[in-house]
Parts: sequence; C-alpha cells; structure tokens
Amino acid sequence: MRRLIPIVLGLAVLGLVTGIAAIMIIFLGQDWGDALFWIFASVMIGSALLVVTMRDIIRCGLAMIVCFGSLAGIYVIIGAPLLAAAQVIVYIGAISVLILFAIMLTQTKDAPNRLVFQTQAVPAAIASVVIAIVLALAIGATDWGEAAKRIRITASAMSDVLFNSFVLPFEIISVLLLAAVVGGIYLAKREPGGPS
Amino acid sequence: MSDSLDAYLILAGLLFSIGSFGFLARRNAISMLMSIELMLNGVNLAIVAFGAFGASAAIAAQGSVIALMVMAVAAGEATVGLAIVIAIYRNKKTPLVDEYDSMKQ
Amino acid sequence: MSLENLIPWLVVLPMAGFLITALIGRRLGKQAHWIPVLAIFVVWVIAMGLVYQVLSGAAPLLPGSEDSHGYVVSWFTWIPADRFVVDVGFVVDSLTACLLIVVTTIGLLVHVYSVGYMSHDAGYWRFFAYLNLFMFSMLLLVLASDFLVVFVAWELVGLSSYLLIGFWYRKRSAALAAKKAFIVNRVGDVGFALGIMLIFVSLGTLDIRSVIERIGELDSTVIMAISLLLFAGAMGKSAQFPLHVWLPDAMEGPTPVSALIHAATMVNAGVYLIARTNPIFAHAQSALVIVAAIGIFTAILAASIAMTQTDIKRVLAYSTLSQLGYMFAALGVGAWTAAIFHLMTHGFFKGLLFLSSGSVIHAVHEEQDMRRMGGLAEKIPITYVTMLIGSLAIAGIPPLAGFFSKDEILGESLKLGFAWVWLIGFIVAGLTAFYMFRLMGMTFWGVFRGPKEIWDKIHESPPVMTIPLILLAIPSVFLGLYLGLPLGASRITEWLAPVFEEGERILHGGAGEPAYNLFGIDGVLILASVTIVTVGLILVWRLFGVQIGPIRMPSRPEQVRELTARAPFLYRASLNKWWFDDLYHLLFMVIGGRIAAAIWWFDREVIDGTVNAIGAGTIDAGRGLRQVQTGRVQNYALGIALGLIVMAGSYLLLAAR
Amino acid sequence: MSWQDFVTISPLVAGILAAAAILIVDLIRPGRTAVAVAVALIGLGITAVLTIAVGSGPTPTTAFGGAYKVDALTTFLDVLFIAVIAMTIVFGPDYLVPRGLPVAEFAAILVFAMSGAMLISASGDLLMLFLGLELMVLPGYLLAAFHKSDAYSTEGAIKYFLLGSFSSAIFLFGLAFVWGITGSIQLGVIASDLAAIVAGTAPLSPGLAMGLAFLTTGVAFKIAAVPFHYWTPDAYQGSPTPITGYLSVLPKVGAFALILRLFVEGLGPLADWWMPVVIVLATLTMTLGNLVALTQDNVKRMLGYSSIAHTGYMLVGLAAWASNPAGDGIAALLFYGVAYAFMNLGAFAVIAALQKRAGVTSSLATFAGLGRREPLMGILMTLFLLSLIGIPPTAGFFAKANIILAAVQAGGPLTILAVIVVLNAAIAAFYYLRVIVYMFMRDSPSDTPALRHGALLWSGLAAASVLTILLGLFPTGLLDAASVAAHALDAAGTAAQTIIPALPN
Amino acid sequence: MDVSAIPILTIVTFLPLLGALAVAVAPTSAARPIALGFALATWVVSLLLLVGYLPGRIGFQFVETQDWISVFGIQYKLGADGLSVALVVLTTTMSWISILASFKPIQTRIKEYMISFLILEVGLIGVFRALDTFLFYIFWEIVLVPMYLIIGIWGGANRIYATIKFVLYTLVGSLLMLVAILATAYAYAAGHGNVWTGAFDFEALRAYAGTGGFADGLQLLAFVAFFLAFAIKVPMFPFHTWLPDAHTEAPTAGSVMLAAIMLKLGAYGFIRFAVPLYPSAAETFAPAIIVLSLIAIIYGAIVALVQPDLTRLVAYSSVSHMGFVTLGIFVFTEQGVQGAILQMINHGLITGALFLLVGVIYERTHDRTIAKMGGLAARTPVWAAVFGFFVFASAGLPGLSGFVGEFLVLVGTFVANPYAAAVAAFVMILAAGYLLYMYGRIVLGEVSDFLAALGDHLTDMNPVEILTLVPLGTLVVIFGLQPGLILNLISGTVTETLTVVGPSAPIAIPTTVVVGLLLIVLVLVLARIGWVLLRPRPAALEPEGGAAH
Repeated sequence: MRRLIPIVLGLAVLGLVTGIAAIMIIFLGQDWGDALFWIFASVMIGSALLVVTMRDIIRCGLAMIVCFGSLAGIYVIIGAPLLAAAQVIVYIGAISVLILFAIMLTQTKDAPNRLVFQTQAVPAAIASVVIAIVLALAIGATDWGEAAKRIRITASAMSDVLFNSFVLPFEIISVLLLAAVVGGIYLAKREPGGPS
Repeated sequence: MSDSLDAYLILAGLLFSIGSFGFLARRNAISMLMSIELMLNGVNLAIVAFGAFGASAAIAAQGSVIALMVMAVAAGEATVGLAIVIAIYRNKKTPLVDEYDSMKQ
Repeated sequence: MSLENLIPWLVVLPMAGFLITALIGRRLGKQAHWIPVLAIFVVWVIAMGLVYQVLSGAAPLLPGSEDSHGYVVSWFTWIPADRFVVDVGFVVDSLTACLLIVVTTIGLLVHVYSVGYMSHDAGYWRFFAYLNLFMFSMLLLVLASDFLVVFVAWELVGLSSYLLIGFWYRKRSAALAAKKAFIVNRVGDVGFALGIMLIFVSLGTLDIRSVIERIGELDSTVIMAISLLLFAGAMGKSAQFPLHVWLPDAMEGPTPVSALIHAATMVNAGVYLIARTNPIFAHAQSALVIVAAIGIFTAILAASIAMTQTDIKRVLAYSTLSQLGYMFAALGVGAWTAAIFHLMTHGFFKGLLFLSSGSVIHAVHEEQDMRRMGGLAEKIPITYVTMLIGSLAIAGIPPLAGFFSKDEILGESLKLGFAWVWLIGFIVAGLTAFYMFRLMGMTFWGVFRGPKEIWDKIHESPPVMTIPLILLAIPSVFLGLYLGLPLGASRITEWLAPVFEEGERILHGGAGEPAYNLFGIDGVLILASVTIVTVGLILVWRLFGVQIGPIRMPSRPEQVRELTARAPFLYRASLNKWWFDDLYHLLFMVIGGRIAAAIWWFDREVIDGTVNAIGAGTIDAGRGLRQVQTGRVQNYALGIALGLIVMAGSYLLLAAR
Repeated sequence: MSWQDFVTISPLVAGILAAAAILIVDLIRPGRTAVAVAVALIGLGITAVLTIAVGSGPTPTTAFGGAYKVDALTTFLDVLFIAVIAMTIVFGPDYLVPRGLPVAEFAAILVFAMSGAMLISASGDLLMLFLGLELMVLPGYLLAAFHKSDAYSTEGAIKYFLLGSFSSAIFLFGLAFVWGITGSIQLGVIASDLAAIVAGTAPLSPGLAMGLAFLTTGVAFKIAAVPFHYWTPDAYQGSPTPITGYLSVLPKVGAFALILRLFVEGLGPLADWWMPVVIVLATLTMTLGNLVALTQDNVKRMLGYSSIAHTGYMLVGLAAWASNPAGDGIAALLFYGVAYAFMNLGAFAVIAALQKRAGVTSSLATFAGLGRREPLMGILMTLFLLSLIGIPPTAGFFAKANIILAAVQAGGPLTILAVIVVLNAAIAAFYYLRVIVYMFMRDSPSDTPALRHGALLWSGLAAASVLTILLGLFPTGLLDAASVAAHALDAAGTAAQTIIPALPN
Repeated sequence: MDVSAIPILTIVTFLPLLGALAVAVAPTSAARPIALGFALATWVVSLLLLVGYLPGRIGFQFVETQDWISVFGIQYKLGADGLSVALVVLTTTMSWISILASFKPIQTRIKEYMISFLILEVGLIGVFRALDTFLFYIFWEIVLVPMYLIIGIWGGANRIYATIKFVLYTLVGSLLMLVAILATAYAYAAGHGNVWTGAFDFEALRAYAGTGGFADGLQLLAFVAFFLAFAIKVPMFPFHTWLPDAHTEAPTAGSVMLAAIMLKLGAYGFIRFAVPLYPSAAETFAPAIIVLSLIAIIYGAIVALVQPDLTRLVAYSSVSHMGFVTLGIFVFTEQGVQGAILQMINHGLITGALFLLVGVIYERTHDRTIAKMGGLAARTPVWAAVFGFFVFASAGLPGLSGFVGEFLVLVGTFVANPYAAAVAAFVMILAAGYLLYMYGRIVLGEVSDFLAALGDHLTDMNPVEILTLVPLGTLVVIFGLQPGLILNLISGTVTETLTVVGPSAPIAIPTTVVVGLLLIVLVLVLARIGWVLLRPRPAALEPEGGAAH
C-alpha cells in the first residue's frame, strides 16, 4: 500500500490545482490561458519533484513522462504548438522509452530496497534551493526588454528558419547523432570475449 | 500570468534546480540521467520563452528551432549516456554511481 | 758584480735548496744535507760581505738619508692592482745587518749541527728541506722593503715553524703543538694584516721607508691604532703574553729547530718589526707603554714558570720568553738599541744553550726530564763547558755577552723614567740566574738519577755537533765586549744610530740621553744587578748544588721540598704555568666547541630544517588536497554546484559595483 | 547555401567524410588496422590541405550568414586539431590492438570529435558553438569508455559523461540568458550589444551576471579549471592511455577555442567583469593541480593533475589579454596550447608504449630503470618531461616564458600571477623529476624485457619530440602565426563594436 | 695571431656538444678517449681566447650577434670581456681535468656520464659568454639538467634527496630571475615605444640602465629576483644548505665542477648582470648583502670546524670563501672587485683540487669520515704533501694564489667599512683552525686502525691522479706570485663595473639590517621548535621514501 501513497498524493495535488484553476476562472474571471498555465505548471513541477524523489525508478520514469507532457502543454500556451509536438515525439516517444528500456536492462531485484539518496542529499537540497532562489531573484530583478505580447510561432516561420539560416546546424545535428549512434552501438553491443 | 516572461523563466529555473537536485542527490545512474533531462528541459523552456517574447517573429522562430536542436542533442546525449551505463553495468553489476569509486584521490 | 746584485741570492739560494731537496732529497738519502748546507754557507758568506759593507760605512748612502748607509734593491712587482701596488724589494741597512749576523751565522751552525743530530732520522732530507725553507722565509722577513712582503715572510716562517715543530708527525703531541703554534701565530697575524690595511688605506703605500717618512701626516689615533695592530703581530711571533702559550709546546720539535727558530731567529721577528717601525711607535707613546708593560710582565711570568719546570728544553723555552720580554720592555721604554743588542747576544747564547741541551738529550738517549739526569759534567765535558758559558752569559755575569745587553736594558729603562720596568727587570735578573743554575745543577752536577745502563752508554757528541757549540760559545763570551764597549758610546749604538735617530728625535724631542758616567748612576746600577745575580746564584747553589772549580756545594732536595711546602700556591702556579693552557683550553676548545656545535645544530635543524619544512609542507598540502577527490560523482557534482553558486554570487557582486 | 559557402566549410565536410569513410572501409574490411589508419591519415591529410587552402584564401570569410566563419585563428586551431588527431591515431594501435580494441571505431570517433573542435574554432554564433562543443565532447565520452570491458575505463567514462552533461546543461542555460539579453546568437551582434550596454552607465543586469556565471562555469568545467576539475584525474586514469593523451589535449584546446570565440570575441566587452574571475580561477587551478600532482604515484593520474596546472598557465594568458588587449596574451595562450599539445601527447605516447603488454600499470614503478631498459624511450620521456617543467631549450620553456611575458606586459595583479606561475613551475619540477629519478636512478624490479614498438609509434614520437625541440629553439614561425591568429580575433572583436545590431537574413 | 675572424666563441661553446654527439654514436669503449679529446680540444681553443684577447680595453670582444627571436628582439649574442675569458679558460681546464679524473671512479654508464659532462661544459661556457639576457637564462638552466643527472645517477647513497634538493632550490631562484629578465625587457621596450629591438641585449640594457632608464620599483624587485637566483648559486648564507648535501653525494668530478665552476655562476651573475643593470637597487641592498657575506664567511668557517665528514668540511669552507667574493663585489671598491674576481678563480683551482684529493682517498677507502682517518702521511706521502700544499693554499698562505684575492678583498672592504674588514679578517684564524685540524687529524699522527686494515688497497697517488693535480698546483703558485696575470685581464671589467656603482666611500651598515636579521633568525628558530612539536618525523623531500635508495 505504501507504494501507492505518492500517487495518491499526486492525485490529491492534481485535484487541488485543478480546483484552484476552476476557482480562478469561475470567480476571479481570469482567462483560460492563465488557468491552463497554472495547471500545467503545477503538474510539471509536481511530477518533476516526484521524478527526483520517488523510490521506484520505474515510476520515476513514468512521472518524467507526465512532466514532459505538461511541458509540451506549456509550449502550446506559449504559442509554439509545433515545438510541443516535437516535445511529445522526441521526449515521450524516444528518450523516455529509451530510458525505460535502460532501466529494465540495469535493474537488479534488490535495487529499490536500497537507499534512494546520496548521503549528501541535504546539502544537495540546500544547494539547489539556493540556485533556484538566486535564479528567481535575478530573473525578477532583470529587465529583459521583452515584448509586451508573446508571438505565436507559425510552422512556416519555423521551417523558414530551420531550413534557411539554420541549415548548417541542422546538418551538424545529424552528424552528431551519427557519431553518438556509432559509438553507442559499439559500447552497447556485447563483446564475444567481454563480460556478460 | 501566462503573459509575463518572468513567469516562464522562473518556471524554467525551478525545473532546472529540481533537475540539479536530482542530479546531486540520486544514486542511480539512470535517475541522474533523467535529472539531466529535466535540467535541459528547463533550459529549453527558457529559450522558447525568450524567443516568444523576443523582438520579432524571426527571433521567436529561432527560439523554438534552437529548442528543437537542443532536444536532438539531448537525445544524442541520452544515447551515449545509456550506452555507457549499460557498459559499466556489465562490469560493475550495479547502477549505483556512488559505488563507482575505485579511482579516487 | 757588486754585492748589491747578490742580495736577491740571499733568498733565492735557500729557496732553491728547499725545492731541490724537497724534490730529489728522498733519493739522496744520507747525502741530502750537502745542498742545503752549501746554500746556507754561500748565503752566510754573502751576508757577511754585506754586513761588513754596511756597518763599515762602505756601502752607499740610502736614498733620502744623510748618514745611514745601505742598499735598496727592488726586484719585481708582485701585485699590480691599479692603486694597490706591491713591489718585492730589499733593504739592507745597519738594523738588517745586525739581524743578518744572527740569522745567517746561527742558521749555518744549526745546519751543520743537524748533520750530526738528525743523522739517524728517517726524515733526514725532509728536515733539511724545511730548514732551508725557514732560512728563506726568515731572510725575506728581515730584508723585505714592503710591509706586505714582510707579512708574507711572517706567514712563511710560521709555516716552516709549523712543519718543523710537527716534524715528528707520528707523535700526536708534536702535531698538536705545531697546530697550536700556527693558530696562535695567526691570531697575531690578523692584527698585523689589519695594521697593514690601515696603513694602506691611510697612506696609500706599503713601502716601509716611505710609510715611516710620511707617518707624521696621520692623526694620533690612527697611528695609535696602527702601532697596536703591528704590536699584535709582534706579540704573536715573539710569543708575548697572552700569546705566549705556543712557544713552550713548540719544544716538541727537534732541538736544532728549537735553537734556530724558537730561540735565535724567528721569535725575534717581533722585536725586529717594532724596531724597524720605531718612528711609528715613537708617535704613539701610550702604545709604547703598553709594549713595555706586556714585555716586562711576560719576562717575570716566564721566569717564574721556568723556575719549576723539569723538562730541560721547557726551562730554556720559558727563559727565551723571559728574555724576549726584556727586549720588548726595552723597546717599550724606547731603548731600541739595547733591545737589538740583547736580541743579538741572546740569539747567540740561547742558540748555544739549546744546541748544548740537544747534545745532552742526545747523550742520555732522548731523555729530556732533568730529574733523570745529573752529574753529566764528567761524561760530556765539552757540552758541559759550553753550556756553562751559555748559562753564565744569560745570567748576566760580567763580562759575558748577557751582562752588557741586559745591563743596558735595565739602565736605560731606569734612566728613561720607567722605574717600575727597571724594578721588575731587576728581580727577573735574579730569577734568571736562579733557574739557569738550577738547570745546570740538576743536569751536570750531583749524581746521575737515571737508569744505570744509560749511564754507561753516555758519550760526548761527534765533532760535527760539538764544533758548532764551541763556535757559538766564543761570541757568547766576547760579543758583549765587542758591541757593548766603550761603555756609553758603544759600537752597536753608533751602528744603529741612523736607524733610530728618527724615533729618538720624536720621542725625546732631540734631547739626547744623559751622559754615561761609570762612577755615578750607571755604576750603581751595574753593582745592583751584579748583586741581585749573585744573590740568585747563591740561593740556587745552596738548593741545587754547584761544582765549578773551587766553588762546590751539594744539592739539598729536602730544603727544596720544604721551600715548596712553604709557598704551595706559588709553587703550583709556577708548576702549572699559571694555568694559562688550561684557561685557553677551556675557552677555545670546550666553550668554543660547544658554540660551534650549537651553530651547526642551527644550520642543520633551523636553516636546512626550514628548507625541508617548506618542501614537506608543500607535499603535505598536496596530501590534504587529495582528499577532495573522493571518487564519487555526486560529491564532484556538489562541488561544481557550489562553485556555480559562488561564481554566480561573485558575478552579481561584480555586476553591482 | 551557395557554392562559396560549401567551399568555405569544405574542411569540415572533409573531416566528417573522412570519419564516414573510415567506418565504411571498416564495414568492407573489418578489423584491418593498417587500412583504417591509412584511410584516416589520408582523410586528415586532405582535411589539412583544404584547411590551409581555405585559410590562405581571403580571410575572414563567412558562410551561412555568419554562422560559419574562417579567419586566421580558425586555420591556426584547425591545423593544430588535425595534427593532434593524426598523432593520436598514430599512437593508438600499439596500445589498442594487443587489447583487442577496434582501431576503426577509435579513429572514426576521433575524427568526429575533431570536426566538432573545428566547428568551434569556426563558429560565428552561439548555436554553432554549442553544437560544436557537443560534437566534440560526446565522442570524448565514448572514447573514455572505449575499453568497455575494463572497469576503470567505463567508470572514468561515466563520471566524465555525467558531470560533462551536467556542465553542458549549465553552459546552455548561460547561453540562453545571453541570448535573452541580446536577442541575437550572432557573436558579432552580441559583442556590439554588450559594448553598448557597457558604454551605458547602468551596471550589468543581474540576468547578464547570471548568464556570465553559468557560461564561465560551463567552460571552466570543459577546460578542467579548479574547482570544476574533478572529472579530470579519474577520466584520465581510467581511459586507455592513447585516449588519455587525446583527452588531455584536444577537448582542452577545443574548449579554449570556445573561450576565445565566446568570451573574447563575443563577451569581450565584459572583459573587465570576467577578468578577476579568470585570475582567481588561474591561481586556484595551477596551484591545486601542482600540489596534488606532487603526491601521485600513478603517472597517468599525475599527468592528469599536471594538465590541470597547465590549464592554469593558459588561463594566465587569457587574463593577460583581458587586462591588456594590446598585449600578447592570446598569442601566448595559443603558443602554449601548441607546445602543450605536443609535449603532452608525447609523454602519454611513451606511457602507452610501456603499456603495450596488457596488464602493465602506469604506476611510477613501471618506469623504474627505463633509462637502462630502453634508453631511447627514456631519453624521449625525459625530453617531454623537461619540456613540461619548462627547462630550455624546449617548447615548454618558451611557451611559459611567453605567458609570463604577456602577464608582465599586462602588469598590475598579473605580475603577481606571473610570480605564482613560476613558483608553481618550481613545485611542478619536483614531480616531473621524480619520473626521471625512476627512469634513470632506479633499477628495474625484475629485468623486464625491452618491448618492440611499431614504426608508426616511433614516427609519431619522432614528430612530437622534434616539434618539442624545434618550437623551443626556433619559435619565431609559430610565434608569428599565433600573433596573426590573435590579431584576427582582435580584429573580429573591434569589428563587432561597429556592426549595427542586425538580424540574420 | 688574429682570432677575431673566426666565430671562436661559438666554437668554444659548442665543441663539447659535438663531443657529446660523438660519444653518443661511438661505442662505449671509446667514450672516455673521445670525451677527453673533445674536452682538451675545447681547452686549446679557449686558450686562443687568451692569446687573442686584448686586455685593458673597455667593452666586449669577439662579439657575435645573430637575430634569433626577432619578435621580441631576442638575439644569439656572444661576447667576452676579461672576466669571462678568465672564467671560460678556468671552465675548460677544470672540465678536462675532471673528465680525466673520472676515468677510474666511473665504471657504470660511461657514455651517459661523458655526455652529460660535455653538455654541462656547454652550459657553463655558454653562461659566461651570453650577452643576451634570454640566452643567458637558457644556458643557466641547461646547466641544471646534466648536473642533476650526474649527482642523481653516479652519486652516493643519499643522492636522490641531494640532487632533487639541488635542482628545486636552484630552480626557484632562477625562475624568479626569468620573470625579472622579462620584466626588465618589457620595461626597456616600453621605454622605447614598444619596440622590442635590444630589449634583451645586455649592452643596450646596461646603457639604458646607465641613463637611469629603469624605475626604482622595477629595479628593487628585479634585483631581488636576480639576487635570489645568484645567492642560491653562490651559495650565500642562508641559501647554502643544498651545497653540503650536493657535495657529499656527488661523484668526485661532479663535486669538482660544482665547486670550481658552478658556484662561480652566481658571483659572475652579480658582477655581470645584477649590479650593472640595477645599480641603484644594488647600492640600496649593499649593506644587507655585506652583512650576509660576513655571516657566511664566519659562519661557514665555524660550521666547518665541527664537520665530521671531509667533503662537508670542504663544502662549508667553500661557503666561507665564496663569502669573500660577494663581500668584495658589494663593497664597490676597486680592490674589492679585483679581489673578488681573483678569489673566484683561486677558489676554483684550490677547492677543485681539494675535492680531487678527497676523491683520491675516497676511492681507496670508500669513506670520508675524518674520525676514521689518521697518519696518511706515513702511508701515502705524496698525497699528503700535495694535500698539504692545497690545504695551506686554501688557508690563504701568502705566496699561493689564495692569499692575494683574500687580502685584496679585505683591503677593499677596509676602505668601505673597517669593522667589516676586521670581522672578515678574523676568519684567517678560523680557516687555519679547521684546515689544520683536518690536516692534522687525517694526515699526521699514527696510522688509524681503519686505514691499517685496508692494507695494500691504500696506495699512493697514481700518475694519472698526479697529472690531474699538477696543472692546478702550478697555476696556484703562478697566480700566487704573479696575480698581475689575472689583474691585467680583468681590469676592464672592474672599471666598467665600478662606473655604474661609484665607489661610494664608507658604506655604513644600518643597525636595522642586523636587527632584522636577528629577528628573522629568532622567528626561524621558534618556527623550527614549533615544527618539532607539530611534526616529529623529519621532513623528507621524497614522499615515497625515495631518499633511502
């Protein structure tokens, strides 16, 4: 049962957040965008926290998928639907699956029972909190000279950039992936002589 | 709220720090890898946000294209990383990174 | 060719003799003595020629002087360091002549004597080589015209004395004595060297004659400093208190060496130096007083020690000290002529005494302790007679040589207003007679106290040894008469007048010394000294016996014992040489050694320790920093994160400025 | 993309094609060491020719709207990269083959990494910089793990990989900030924007400060500057020795290329802000590197720490430029990079040669009596070590002198830094000399037989040693090239000040 | 004959290098003759310098200039004045003597030995030749490596500690000097509109310094750096502790070169570079340096008094003697500098010979403990005689070369400060003390049991050994009787040196210097005590017990 607690908690949080969102819309009269942003944001952060805290690594993987999903949602809100799609395809479709496979490959039975955290979890927590605070302060204190309204990114604009000014990087990416794959195959393939 | 750049940036910052916490605190190589992915996504969010609130449509497009490429790179990194994890798992029979300390000082 | 051109040969010949003998002497074996002896003989001939020329006034006048005859030869430039130029040159004036007489004559005789004395020694050739080296150095010393060259010779005689004292190097005591002699001499030499530097710095030249001419230009304190520094050098060479400790030990050397170096010649170098530079000292009268004081103190100190020594050579050594003290006292009071006079007479009779004692030691098979001698008079008559003459001479029995010179010193010091010097010298005269005839008594009279079998084998030394004794005995008798008469205007006085007139003028402001009147003060003084000597003689004869012709007394050991028991402190003090050796040992060996050890500790532990500490500290720092590298990725990552935070903070600060 | 663009990037293309060619040839003729090496060297040769051809053309030329830019610096660095990779490939087989490791993949991945480095040296905007960096380091991770059946190799690799991607994320975040501030990824534009910002009286915005912090951290990690150096010793010790040599040179120099492009050309206007940080980093880096190296008994690990120290020396050159752009700081840095590359590669090659027989460790004891066993090897190692110490007449000496000269020119705090440099050099001498002590003043524990080494290795060593000596005796040529390259950079920087902020195409 | 036509300096400098190459390719059996041959050839050529050199002239002769690293105006510039001619001839002489002397003792790795020895000679000659500060530094460092190998490979039991100490100690100093050299060069360039031409050219720099070109701050710092480098090499108190270790561990020939030539590098550096380039700084620091020299003179002698080991004793006597050199240089008086240079050469000859002689005995007894010796005069008379000769030469006996130099230094010092001279002169006693103590202890007295036990192994000197010492002895006598030979050679150097630092008459020694020194000593002692408390085990430079080989 104990292993369900985080999920229950997660659902509770989810409910709470959606509730707040509903209240925001119905009573405070905020527009849908803000509400969705709020929901996605909280879900993303929540699931991210689960990713880094949960004991069972498989659930971590699942939580990560949730996290990436909600990030995709945020991309939509920010006005980059194409990117959101890419996010879904690349991360949820590729990377997460890859990671889950890896988890399967490297799991030993007794893995979950061991300590989840390093002995240095507390200093780590402090450090990352400090980083977060510093970042937040800096961001808040900075005038980014940003435009008042965000711009929706059309597919055409994106493809234009991608295939005109960024064609070279695009090719480089392919090379990079090629190198990665070649090496990855070499490393992952089991040697006849090597250890099993 | 959804119209302020700061909100997105702070969100990105949070994601980044959570990822870094995971990286610092987790023992399992793969969960560290996942944490790195979280961090990268945080950065991505920042990039996209910067673009979206940029001066022109071109910049906005640039932003999301860059984010796209970052994803690709992340994929590449993940491939390499997982390959290495598998390789070392063969040698050490454990995914727990803090047990890989045969070389120190 | 005139004699002038021969002067360099005086030093060249002995040097040549030294080099040749040193290189091939080993092969010559028992013939090794020919070259050295020959060299010295030639030297003697040349020297005598020079002496005659100079003293008879046949020699040309010295440049820049109206009445002193002599030769000045400059040979070659030694150090041409732009302003610091040193020429090797020679000056032969009457003072040098007097020294030449002593040095070459006794030198020659000792060479001959050694042929016999050393005949059985393995290092025969070595001995003669060293002797020639010494002759070279000594002649250079008395001939040199430049302070620095004198200093060179000064050191070289020290070297040869080192080599000869340590001649029997297998004897640890000999080696130590040699070292002691050299080092104690070095102490004086440092003073001498500093004096020379001061002279150069203040006058810009080191040529003795010009220095003496221009010394007046300097202010009195500088002159004072110069004189004291020079005197320091003299103290070292002439073994004056407190640097006297080396001379008695030097008796470890072969007896001819003691006779030549440590009685007749080298130890006189100090006297010569001060006499040579008399105008400098004349300018610094308080320095002269110090000279007088130290001299006369040494005289009585040494005499008091000599009274109880039992080693025949040590007795003579202390008597040498005492007589040198006389000479310095004379120099101090300004009776320079008297000093040189005593130097010459003492050179001869002390040389005689030493050679005779050598003959005695030879006879009793290298035994030096007088308590194992006695009654040797009948066995070795020649030695006995010569030694008796020597003793009488040193005791100051008229008309032997010692009488005149010593009487001159005492008289002058009283007349020049140094009553205290006279008084002490007066007492010392008595002591001298005492210890000399104690020696005679214990050695030649009474009964033989050594083992029987030796007694049977005792025989007179070979002629090659006895003839030098006889030759030395002659001047011991007549030299005083020859040089010291006529009383008041003695021959030596007029010889040396040109050398000392300058100093005399500065000292007494030209006021010549009071006329000599035999039937006045001087006569009284003569009587007085004769009396004190007689008292001394009678005392010693009553205690240790005597057998001279009609005068016959048995020795009375029990009275001696009684006497020593009555004044135990004085006796022990005298016996232990007033504990000076022990004091120095404590100061320089024990305490000095401790200090040196402490400094070495400082070097090892502190200075080197610091160096090593820095090295080790660095490595320890490395060891410490290693620990950072735990080998765990998360630790590394945390480190990076912290680095990031610090970096962010510092950039924020920088940005805010 | 026009034909001209293609011509401009032809060296890069050639490099990538070379890598591909190696793989293809390996597919056709698997496991043929000689063939793979031959193909690789030919490919590199072509790449070099093209590089020089393009470089000797009119520079600076740009392609793809300024994304790719060839100037004297590019050519200088590219030639160095090609040389380094060629040497590494030459040194590889002697070590790999006895351990049954494939040379073809080795060579191919190396060449990929090289093209990444070339990309950095030629990139004109942030994205290219980032991609180039990744293209350079990803193969690095793979190579570190190349001996995949060896626990040490993989352990070093995973440490390297995890920390590396961590720092990449940080670096990327920094880039994001800069992009956000300036709204452009073009280095030139960035430079001029920042110049405008600096010209304005307002202090730097916190966001920009954060961006700087993240960027500095990222690159500091890549060049292994203290306190971001932790991965270095472990990765170096674990990797197969020839690869350690590679790791100690190419990624480091590549990262410095990144610094030159990003910090000097792009963030140059902010020099006043990052100079103090660089000074502190330099001091920490060289001091800690040397101190810890003092106590190492494993030569590979020791050289790892020493490479950290050398990073510190190079940073001094950077700081010198920052405080006195008119001086020779960058030229000194470049010269140092070249000298360091050859002497370090040489040293590692000797270690690799000693480890020819599998199972031989790289501990100091391995070197005992080497001077007796293999005199030539010993002498070569001595040469490289002396050069690393900085004893004349070797490249290392002149490089160090050059750095010090630049620092002295800058004056002020840099003078103190110069003194720290020489004190460090003295400390360093100790542990380098220890190796010589073992080689010449100790006897081999058991009379291990002298190994036979391939002509390939010898030729590589010959090249390294000759360069090490020649650069010390006649450094003028390289010196001129370096200063030309450096001035190209200055020109770019100054040009940037004048560019009107403009968007790509 | 006219030797100005041929690049004789280059030949002299690099002939040994040629020899090294020849040895490298030749078979081991031929190593010795080839090495000796080249050393002798170098010697002969260097004698041509004596022939061709025109003494008494200001400035350098045989100058060869060749652009090298034009970017910074670094040149390959060689030249010689009297001082360097004298020192180079000394170097070449000692080199072939040492090579000859190491024929018998060195039996392992002969090729490597000879090669390092010849390279050492290259470096040494180069240092005395270089007229370009950068080139000078390069030669300066080149000297280190072969010496490091010579001590480390062919040395005694504790050789590794000694050799590493030697190298690190020297390196620290010389690296700081490098910074100073570069800073000076830059100051020059900056003073000439950032034109580097001549920035490393010694003559240009000296001229510029003469015009007061270098700021005082730079002068002080640079001089301190140079001072460290040279003071460590000399070695001056308190930087001397590497010397005894190096001497005790080095092979005989190594010790000879170390004592005879390498110690001179520092003194040469002072005269050639430190003083002319930074005159005002030199005058500022002179009192302190004088005090240090006095300490070195007395201190070295006192420590020598209690040394149990022959080589250590001679090493500390070197410290004392070299103190005279630095003293003479920094009193800035004519006699002082002349004496210093004489002392350099004489110390080279005499101490070199002493080490050779100690080596002779060591080779037979494999021991240098004074306490074990005794009565050698009886067993090895020739050795005893020669040893005695050099012992007295070292004690500064007049007529031998040691005396003149010392006395000139003393006179020069007396001009500047009589009390300093008095202190220095005091060493005459101490020197006699430790030298005669040693001589009496090992040569005189009865044959010690240790030596007696050796039986016939303890043979007297063989012809080769005598051959190595004859030239030294001859020179000692010649220079003792005719110091003018050297004085004329170096007069130009002396006047030139003194033109920049005027013989500023009496140099007062401020009490602050003395007090400061005492304070430092106190601090060090306390530190040492603290060290003992904190870290009982003795600090070793070799962490992994490499010291105990």
